[in-house]
This record gives sequence, C-alpha cells and structure tokens, in this order.
Amino acid sequence: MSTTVLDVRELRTHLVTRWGTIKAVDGLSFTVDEGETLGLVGESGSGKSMTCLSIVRLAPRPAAREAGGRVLLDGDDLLAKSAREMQQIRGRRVAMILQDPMSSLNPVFSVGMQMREPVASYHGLRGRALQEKAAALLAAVRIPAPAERLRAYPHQMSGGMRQRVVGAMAIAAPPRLLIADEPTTSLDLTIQAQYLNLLKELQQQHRFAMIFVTHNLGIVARMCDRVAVMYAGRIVEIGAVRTLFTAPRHPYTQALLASVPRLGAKQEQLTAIDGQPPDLATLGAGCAFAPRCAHVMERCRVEAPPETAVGAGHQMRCWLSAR
Amino acid sequence: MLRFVVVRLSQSLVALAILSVVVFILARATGDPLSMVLPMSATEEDYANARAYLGLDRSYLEQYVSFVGRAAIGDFGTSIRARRPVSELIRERLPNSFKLAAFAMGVSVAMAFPLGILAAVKKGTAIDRGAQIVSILGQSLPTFWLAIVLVEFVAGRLQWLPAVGDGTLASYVLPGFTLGWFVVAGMMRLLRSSMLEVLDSEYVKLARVKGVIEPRVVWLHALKNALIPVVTFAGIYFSILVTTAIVVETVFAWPGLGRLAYEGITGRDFPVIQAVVLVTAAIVAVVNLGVDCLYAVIDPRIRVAR
Amino acid sequence: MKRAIQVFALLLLVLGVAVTPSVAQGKTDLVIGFAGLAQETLDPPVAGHFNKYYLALLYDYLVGTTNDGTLSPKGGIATKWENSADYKRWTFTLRRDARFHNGDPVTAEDVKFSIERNIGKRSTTGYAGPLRTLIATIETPAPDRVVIVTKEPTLIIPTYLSRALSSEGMVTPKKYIESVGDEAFARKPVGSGPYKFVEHVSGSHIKLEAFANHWRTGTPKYKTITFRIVPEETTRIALLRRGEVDVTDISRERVKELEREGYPMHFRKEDAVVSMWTVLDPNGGWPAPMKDKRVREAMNLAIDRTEVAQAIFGGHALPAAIPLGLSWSFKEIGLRVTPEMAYPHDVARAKKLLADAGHPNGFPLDVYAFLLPGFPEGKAFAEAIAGYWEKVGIKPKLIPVDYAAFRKNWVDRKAPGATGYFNIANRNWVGAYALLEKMAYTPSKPNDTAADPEIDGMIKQVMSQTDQAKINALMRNIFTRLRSEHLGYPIVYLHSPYASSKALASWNPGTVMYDFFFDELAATK
Amino acid sequence: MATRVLGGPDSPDAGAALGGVGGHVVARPRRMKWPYVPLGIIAVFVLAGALAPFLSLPDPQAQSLRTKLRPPVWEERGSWANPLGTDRLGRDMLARMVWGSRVSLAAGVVTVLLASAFGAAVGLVAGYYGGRVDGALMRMTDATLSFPIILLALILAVTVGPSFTNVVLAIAVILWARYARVIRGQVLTLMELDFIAQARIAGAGGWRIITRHLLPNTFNTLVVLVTLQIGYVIIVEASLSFLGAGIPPPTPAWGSMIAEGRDFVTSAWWVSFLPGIAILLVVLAFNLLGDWLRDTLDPKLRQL
Repeated sequence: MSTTVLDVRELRTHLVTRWGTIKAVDGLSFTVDEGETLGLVGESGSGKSMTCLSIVRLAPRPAAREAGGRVLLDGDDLLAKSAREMQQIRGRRVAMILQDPMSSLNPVFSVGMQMREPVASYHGLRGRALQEKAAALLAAVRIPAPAERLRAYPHQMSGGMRQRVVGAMAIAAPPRLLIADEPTTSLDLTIQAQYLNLLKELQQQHRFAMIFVTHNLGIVARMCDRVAVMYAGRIVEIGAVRTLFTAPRHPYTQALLASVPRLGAKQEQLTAIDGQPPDLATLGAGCAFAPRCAHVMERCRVEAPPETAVGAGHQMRCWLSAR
Repeated sequence: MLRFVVVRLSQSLVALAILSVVVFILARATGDPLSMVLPMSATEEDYANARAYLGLDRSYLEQYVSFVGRAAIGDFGTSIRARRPVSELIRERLPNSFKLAAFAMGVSVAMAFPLGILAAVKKGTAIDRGAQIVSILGQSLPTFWLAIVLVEFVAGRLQWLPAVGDGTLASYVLPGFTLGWFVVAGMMRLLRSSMLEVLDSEYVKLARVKGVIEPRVVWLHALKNALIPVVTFAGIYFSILVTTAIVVETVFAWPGLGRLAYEGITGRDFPVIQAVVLVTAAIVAVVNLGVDCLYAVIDPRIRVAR
Repeated sequence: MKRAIQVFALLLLVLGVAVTPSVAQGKTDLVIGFAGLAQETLDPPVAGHFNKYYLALLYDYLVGTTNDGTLSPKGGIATKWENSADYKRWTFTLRRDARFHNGDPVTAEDVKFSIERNIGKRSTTGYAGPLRTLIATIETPAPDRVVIVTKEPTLIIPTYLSRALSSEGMVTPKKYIESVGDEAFARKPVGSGPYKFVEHVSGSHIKLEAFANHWRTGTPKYKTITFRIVPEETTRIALLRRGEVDVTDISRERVKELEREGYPMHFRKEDAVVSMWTVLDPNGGWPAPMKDKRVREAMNLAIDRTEVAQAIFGGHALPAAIPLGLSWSFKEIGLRVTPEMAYPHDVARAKKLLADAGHPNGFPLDVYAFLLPGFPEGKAFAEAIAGYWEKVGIKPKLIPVDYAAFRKNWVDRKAPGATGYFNIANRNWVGAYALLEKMAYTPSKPNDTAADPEIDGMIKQVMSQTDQAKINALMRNIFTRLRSEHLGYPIVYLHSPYASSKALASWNPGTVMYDFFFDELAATK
Repeated sequence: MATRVLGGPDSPDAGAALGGVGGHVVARPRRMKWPYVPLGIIAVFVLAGALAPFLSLPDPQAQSLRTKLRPPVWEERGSWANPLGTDRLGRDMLARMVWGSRVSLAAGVVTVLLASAFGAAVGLVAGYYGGRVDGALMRMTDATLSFPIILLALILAVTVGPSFTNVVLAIAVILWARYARVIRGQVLTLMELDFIAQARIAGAGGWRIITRHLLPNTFNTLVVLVTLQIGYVIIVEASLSFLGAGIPPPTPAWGSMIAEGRDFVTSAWWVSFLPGIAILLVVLAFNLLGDWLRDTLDPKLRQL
C-alpha cells in the first residue's frame, strides 16, 4: 500500500460575484497516493481549475472565499497554513504546470533567470553549482544543449519547448505533489504525446503524486491510474480508470464516454448531451445534473445525492446507486 | 540595433527639416521685429541700417538657406533684441531647462510608480481611491495655478522652500514638483492599468506557484512587463514637460528655454524663435530615441525584431 | 550597445545638482527683483532709457543730475559746462580723479569717442537721431576739456548728454573697446561708475560689484548689487517675505496687503501719464467722428477718472487733465494746471455733445487692449474705459492684442479711428519737448497723434529757440492748446509703487525717467 | 485532435470565462449599468451653458467697479446680488461661470473632435498602407509632437491676435498627432488579424477596408481618447490665458478667468478657485465617462 500524499476532505471554495455567490468547489473529497496519477475530468466550468488553485491557495482574492474543508499534504493541513508558510510550500512540496505554455514564461526574463530563481531558493545553490543544476534540470526534460538554452528568451522557443521548461521548473524541488492543469491542451498531437511520456517518466523517477486536469478522456485513459469526474463543483463519480471506462455507473460519466468516438466502434452517430451546463449561481437543491440526466427521478430534483460506494475504491453521487 | 538607431536619426532629421520650414515661416509671420527695438523717433534710414545689419533685407529664400546652413553647425545668428549670438543664449539657458525637466521627470516617476503599482496591487482599497484622486487632480489643476499657490503659501508664507532657483537642490523642489505633477496623473493611470493587466497574466500566476515571494513577484516579474507601455509614453511625457516648462519658468523665475522662447515671440526675435523651437525638437527627438533604446533593454522581443 | 544605453538612461535621470551661480546673501549685498530688465543689453549705444537704472551704476555720465533731474556738476564727469555766445560751441571741463574699472584714467578722448560711438549708426537709443543731426564735430583741446560744436544754436546739448534722459551721455573706455571690439565689450563691459561688472546670465540676473573709493559715492556700502528677473508678482512678493530680495516692483493692487505687513512703500509720484489717443487717418488728419471737437470732448467727459484711479489703480493714481501732459516738466516751464482744466465726469453733457455732433446713438469704436511694462492693469483699464464709452451710447469693440501689434497699426495708420494708450514715462522739460516733437508734431509723421497745424508751428519754433523764457512760454501754449482742443484723452497719472525690505526705509527712488539712483542708496560719501 | 464533448458550449473563451470564473470577470468592482455621476455633471454644465440666455443672470460683461472683488454670499461682505461674488472689474462671477461653461466646453469639444478626426484619418492611412506612406506620415507626426502647443498658440496670438478659433486651431494642430500615433498602433495590430486578409481576398479596396473594417474597430479607442482629452484641452486653454494667448477678454471662459484671478490667490480666492472647481468637475466627469466607455466598449483598452 503506497502512502497517501494528498488527502482532500470536503474542500469548499465559493466566489462572490456580481451574479451572486458561486459554489465553484462544493465539498470535494479525494486522495492521491505517492506515484499515483488522479485524473480530474469535466466540462469547462465544472471547477477543475478552481480546485487546483484552491489546493495551492491561489484562488483569486478578493472574490474567492475558502468556505471550509481540509487539504492534507503528508498530513499537513494546507488550509491552516499562514501566507508565509504557504509561500514556502509552493514549488517545494507542491508544484504546478499551467495550461498555456505561450504565456507561462515571463517574456522579459531569460529562461536561465526563471530557472535559477526556484532552484536557488529550494537548494540554496549559488554561482556555478546553481548554473549546473539548472542545466541538469533542462536535460532531465530532454531539452538539447541546455547550457545555451539558459541564455535564450521565451519568445525564442517553441510551445512544446517552453512547456518542457515549465516542467523542469516543476520538478526542481522535486515536489511531493505535481498538479498539471491541462498542460498539453494547446500543444499539437506529436508534441503532446512526447510531453505525456516525459511526465510519466519524471513521476516514476521522483515518485511524486500527480493530479492531471483535462477534458480529454483519451489522455485520462493513457495517463491516469484513477479518475474523478466533476460536474458543477462536485465529484459525481470517482474510481479506477479501468472500471470507469468499462463500467461507468453515473449517467453523466456514461454520457461523456458515449460522446467519444472509439476505434473500430460501429456507431455512426455520436450522442451529444443535450441541455446547457449549469449556471453555478442559481443551482437548485437537488442533483446539478438532473436537468440533463436521462434517468432523472423525482428525488433527484429535490435532494442532492450523497456520495455512496459502488465498488472497491469506486464511489458515485447519484440516487441510482441506492436502488 | 545600430541600423535601427541610424534609421531613426535620419527620420528625425527629416522631421527637423520639415519643422525648420514651418518655424521659419511662422516666426516671420509674427511681424516686424525692428519696431520693438528701434525707438519711436527712428527714421526710415535707421530701419534700413538695422535691417541690413541683421540681414533681414535679403530675400526670404536667401535668409532660409543661410539660417539652415548655419544652424547645422550650431550658429543660430544674433538675437535682434539682446544683440548677442543666439547660440550663446541657448548655451546659457539649456542646462537650466534640462535640469528642471530631468528633476521633474524624477519627481513624476517617484510619485507615479509607487502610487500606480500599489493602486493596482491593492485594487479597490484606499490607496487605489487615493491614486484615483491624484490622477483627477493631476489632470484638472492648471500648472500655473498650482505654481502660484505653491509660491504664495509654501515659499512665501510658510517659507519652507525657496521660491526661485538659487542653485541649491531645495530650489528645484517646487518648480520640479509643479512641472512633474502634470505628468504624474497620466503616467500613474497608465502604470496602474498595465500592472492590472500583468498581474492577471499566466506567468505571474506561475511565479506565485513557483513560490516566489510576493514583493519579488510584483516589483520584478510584474513591473518589468508593466513598464513597456509606460516607457513608450515616456517620450510623449518628456515632450509635455519641455513644452509646459514656459509656465513654470515664468512663475519660478527659472531662466530656461521656455522663457527665452516667450521673450523671443513677444519681441518678434526671429533667430531666437527659430533656434529654440529647433533645439527643443532636437532634444525631444533624441530623448525619444533614448527611450526607444531603453524600450529594447526592457523587452527582449523588440531587440530581436529590430 | 546595451552598456551605452544604460549609461544614457542613468545620465538622463540622475542629472543631479550642478550649482548655478549662487546669490550671495547677507547685509552687504543689495538684491533688486524686477519683472524684467528690458533688453538686458549692457553696451550704451544698444541700450536705451529702459535699462538705465543698472547702467547708471556701471558708467558715469558726462553731465550728472540730482535725483529730481536737475543737472548737477557734482553728478558727472563734467564739473563745468558753458556755451559760446552763438550757442553753437559747448565747452565741458572734466574732473581728473575719474578712473575706469581697468585702471585707465577718464580723458577727453574717451568722452569724444563715447559720444560719437553712442550716437553712431549702430545706436538704437531714443535721442541718438536728433543728436546726430545736431552735432557737427567734437574737439578735445586738452585732456580735461571737450568742445561740442553744433550745426545750429541750441540749449539742449548738456541735457541730452545728461543722466536725465537716455544713455547717449554715458562715458566708455576708448582704449579698451578699440582693443577688444564691440562684441567682447558688450559681454564684459568696463565703465567708470561706482560698480564693476561681475556677470550677466540672460533671463536670470545681472551682478555688479563695488568699485573702491569712487569720486561720487566713495566706497559703496553694498559689496554687490544684483538685479534679478522675477516675472511673476506673487513670486517677487514671496522673495520679499523671505528676505531674498531688498527692492521689488509691485502692482498697485497689492500695496495695501504689503503695507499691512509693515514693508516700506516707496512711490514714484506721477511716474507716468496714461494717455489715450485716436489713430489718425493715412494722410495724418483726424478720422470722421473724431474730426469734430465736440466728439473728442464728449469722449473725455464720459470717463469717471476718480473712479478709474480708485477702482483700477487702488487709489495710487491722480486724474489727468492735459493730453500728453508730462507733469514733471510743468514746474520748469511755469505751467499751472487750474481746476477748470480738469475734465468732470458728465455723462449728460457728453450725450448732448454727441447728439449735437450728429451721433445721437453713438458710433462704432475700436478699443485696443494690451499689457505694458509697469502697467499690469492694462487690459482691465481698456475694458473699463470701453465700459464708460458704452454708457454714453458709443459702441466700443475691444481688440485684445499685444502692444507691438497695436503699435504697427498705429504707426502704419492701418486702423484709423481706433484708440490705444500708453503709460508715457514722466520727464523734465527737454524730455517733454522731445516727446511732443514725436507725438504731437505732424512732420514726424508715423507717431503723430494730434494733427493740429498751430501746435506744429509752435514746436518748430522751440527747436531753434535759445532763450529759455521764450521756450517756456511756447511749451505752456502747446499744452494749453492740447487741452482746449481736446487733442487726446488724458486719463490718470500713475504712482509706481516699489516695496523694499525694512532696512531700506530711507531709499528715495527719485523722479528721473527710468532711474532709481541706487548709487545714492549705496553712497558712503 | 483531442475529442470534444459536443454538447457543452465548448469554445475555450467561454470555458475560460466560466471555468476561470475567479479570474478575469470577477475581479472588477461593482459597475453601474449607466455612468450616472459623470453624465449628470456634464448635463448640468451643458444645460447651464445652453440655458444661459434664459436664466435671469446679470450680463457677464457688465462692469461695476465700485463692487469689485466682492466675496461670495456666504462670506460676510458677500451679497445676494452676486451669489458667487465679483471679479476684478466687478463682473458677476455666477454669470461668467455659466456663460463660461458654454465657451470652455465648446472649446474642449470642438478642439478634440477636430484633432481626433484628422488624427484618426492619418493614423488609419499610415497604419493601412504602411511603408513609405507610413514613414512620411509618422515623421510628420513626430515633427508636430515635438512642436510645443504653447509656442504655437503664442505665435498665432501675436500674429493674428488671440481669438477662440486661434486657441482651438493651435491646440488641435498639435493634438491630432497623439491620436494619429495611437490609432496607427491599433491599426497595425488589426492588420495582423485574418479578417483584414479575408476582406482583401474578397476584393475590397483600400478605402472600403479602412471605412468598413478598420474604422469601426478603432472607433472605441477614438471615443475613449476623445473623452479623456476634453479636460486636457480646457487646462491648456487656461495656461494659454496665463501667457496672454488664450481666449481673449471680455469673453468669459474658465481658463482665462483663472488666469485673471492669479494675483488674488489669497486676497480674493474665489476669482480663480470657482472656475478651477468647474474645470475639476468637468475633467472628473469626462475621465469617469472615458473609463466607463473603455470598460464597456473594450476591456482590453485599459492602456489608454
């Protein structure tokens, strides 16, 4: 049994906006073990990114309010940490890779400066040792001629190359937990595949836990050990990838999988999920997916279903499970 | 980089050439300078002598050619009013103008930067509202009114600071502040909005995620990017400083180029008018060039493109 | 390349403090702050009466005066002057103890050289023209004697070369000028006056230093005298309060305020007469409506001079009665201004006169409005006068320009019928004569404002008259006729206020045109 | 291509807007649907100016030297005859302020419209055609930018005599350069976008592209710049009056009224202070309006 790195319990983050209070993250619970990759899947607006930001407590103030729950990293509750302590944790014990490589690196500073900055503060290195460590990290993410590359500026690099640099920064500590927020969405296919392999390799080498946020089920299948499907700020189903892909229990998960073309599948017509994604500001009491759910029952509209186990390590939040 | 400087300089020369024609015509349109200098009793013969002595009897084209020809080598002719070589007058007054403009630029940067940045970082708080007020006041107080109020109260009654330039650093404060104040508003608003833009960016989010301490994120990562639009406007700000200096020089008795231009115009002193306008234009062009180089220092993307 | 740019940027921002010449403080230095120092030219031929008050410290005059303008053998290089029987040879005996700042003695050669240079072709001073036509030759029979030979008999040679008028009489060093040339001399002038030249920064200040045991003032009390240019009045007053300026010119409106704070006020009583006139038509005659004497009288009667003196000039002015009436000359020529001469403020009579003259509902009238040195209330004054004329039915139209633009229209006769004004500096009889010869004499075509053949005749006679009594009678008749024929619109005499630091309560600015006799203030003899 | 869930509104922008709900949209403070405050202030001044002849106000140019420099009514020597006091020639301040708003606002609006029209034209042409045309126009702009407004106004005042048109002309002749430079910058970025190439391929000529595509897209910037600059013009007019080159007496204009009161900053504070407040309010109103317009029309325009 590998040790649990991250244990999130009833995490809530609400946002005060002009349209009322939005429960972007509404009571999330999940764990990620050492060396394990948890996929976070869901449509846009399901709260995937907000979850990541809430874990590293960078949800945009003054709108965001931490409305409860606990985030245990190796037993340490991050929500209880002071700003100073959090700042020490970010980058060292929890690292993050953002979505758009084109704008993740600071355009006016050299790659070297942006690499040396975290390495110097994590490892206290100076001068030549610092330079070598930075070059070594670039080599670790398979960037050719790392020494010269340190002198280059972001705009002199391709998207894929930049995302590798961000990856190198992420593993600088190396961290206990790496959060990748749709890191390959804006890369084209071939580069995407290489990057995913690289992440896998780095994970095996450093044994960090990883949360991989995406709305691409293909990537989930390839990268993740377990997957959590999010809808309107809640996890509607969580379990091993194999089980969810072969025997999804929650109607939303089933609909998601049905709308994905399969190699060799006979269907001509892909089924789309009708209706609109929920307006987070005006969520009713019941299950958020009720208006679009094929198996909707009276109860679904009135009462929000609790999380119930439907198999080993396989939970779901739907009244169908009770039947 | 060098090619860029050469192209810019040649373009500035073209602009100066256009300007020299415009100012040559405008100066002469102000009227007959001699009536200001010669006494009431001057006879027609006196006028003829003076016109010959000052070379005003030659055709306009001849006068223009000799003006531009000599201006190229720094000789702007003799002032009709002060009967002294104009270049000498300018050499006496230019340092004062330059020091005042530099000090004013320093003042506006010293005020605009902290205010602009803090207003962006602490958006919506008291500082932000304060910056808003400074910005509105900056754009709605006529420079001369502020100058006179400062002279009357701060220098005259409270006697904290000297009212007139006497060489000490303290004497720069009031005129520098008055001149700089006009530019503070514009620069601060621009810095605040560009900081807001940058603080929203992905690389700032990544810096925070990397565990960079907040002050370093704001004052290094964010500021260097936010500077870009401010620097592009710095050229315009400097030309505003140089052009509104006349008013400050009048109130604070500061012997600068602005005052020289004012006397030149009221005295219909062609050589002085032409010289001052060209010298100011040249300074503004050089400063703009300097600003663009500064721009390249800040933003590497520009360096490669040029 | 990067290095160079950074250095450039650093230089731009950190220019720091280069010390401009600091003004010495402390009791032994006199600092005078004026709105302007005219053209700031220090060479007599290109100077003129506007900047006499600082040149008079630098140079000695051939003929000196007391501070009320009467010629005095103790005030100039000439200790004695007498004229030949035919009034065509004027002999001046020079003092022997006068020395130039570079040590050379002042001799007859210097005086001859100076006069010829001061009225030469290059000169722009007020009386160079008449002197050039009048003087035939200048002889130097002895080192201490100079004889000026004139083409016609005249009385005015000593006065024209005296401190009473402009800068023609200033004595300059012949050897020094001939060795360095005009250009260098103008930049570093050498004179024989009680103060030496130190430095001149254009637009900022002129600094002079005491010249030990000068024959006129002994070793001056103040080590240095600095004339500073401070254009804005609020700033001048601030400097006065800070003690950074000892003497300053202020506007009449702020006299009360400074008197309350205990600053001594020094007035030059009737320093100038504010006279308005009509621009004549191109052939020198009176344009249509003003041709009729009654219209001119009506225009005078419409104006409430006491209210103007009180409201516009804060009470520091006196109603004037005589057009171009330079009152400092009245005593010398024995003219007494009787109460009947004063124009009453009589709107009814003015309207009747206008109706009689055929203008019951007035006529359009251009009134030019501009500021003038020593007359900051210029625009308000013009607006007020236009307001009075409006009340009697005239339809004035205010035309704000600067003085040079008005002068051009006046001299080129491009705006016949329009009215303009000037604060004409008061002066003694010779100066008054010279002014009348320009502004009331048809032959001096451009500047004439009183087309009247009778006055032209009288002025012509004065020129060639050598009997002082006859000259005085002629001058009296000229002024009386200007008033009786209403040949102008005299408004007020202005008192020019000067505020000084408390230590200078005793200073008397004197009544000589454009001269403040600072040398008397600094005299220890 | 990564598979896409067909149902949801899946374009990245929409996703970012909602998904990143904590990011861009939310951070802005509560914003009014309509800018009541600025529109209110401007309306007050415009109405005052327009209705001036009908309000029972004394003639702004009528002098009464006996009651000169009378303080506003709330001070002891004040009187209801002149609620806001009188100036140096005894003219009623309230009347001059009301008539003054007509002149000053007109000066501000006319100057800025003139300058923006010409400036935008130059900017559009320079941006679109580029190359030598752009170089020439930009050099002309630089030459104008370096020519000081105040000097030009002084020269005009001295040559032809100060007048309303001179002031407007002098400022407009310099101000257009700023518009030209900003609009050109905008056009350059627009030219990068595909829809210009699209229009060209569809055979649109230069003139049609400029008027139908470029102008509408830069119009927002223009509107924002116009509102922000009106205050600036009124201030420049005040400085010109200080040097004797502003709108000439006796026409009441705020700028010249402040200049006239400069000698009485302590003894008669209201002569300069009241028109100063009027200018402050107008500048404030136009700036707030400018900010609101910028936020509604195009948030990315923050840089102006």
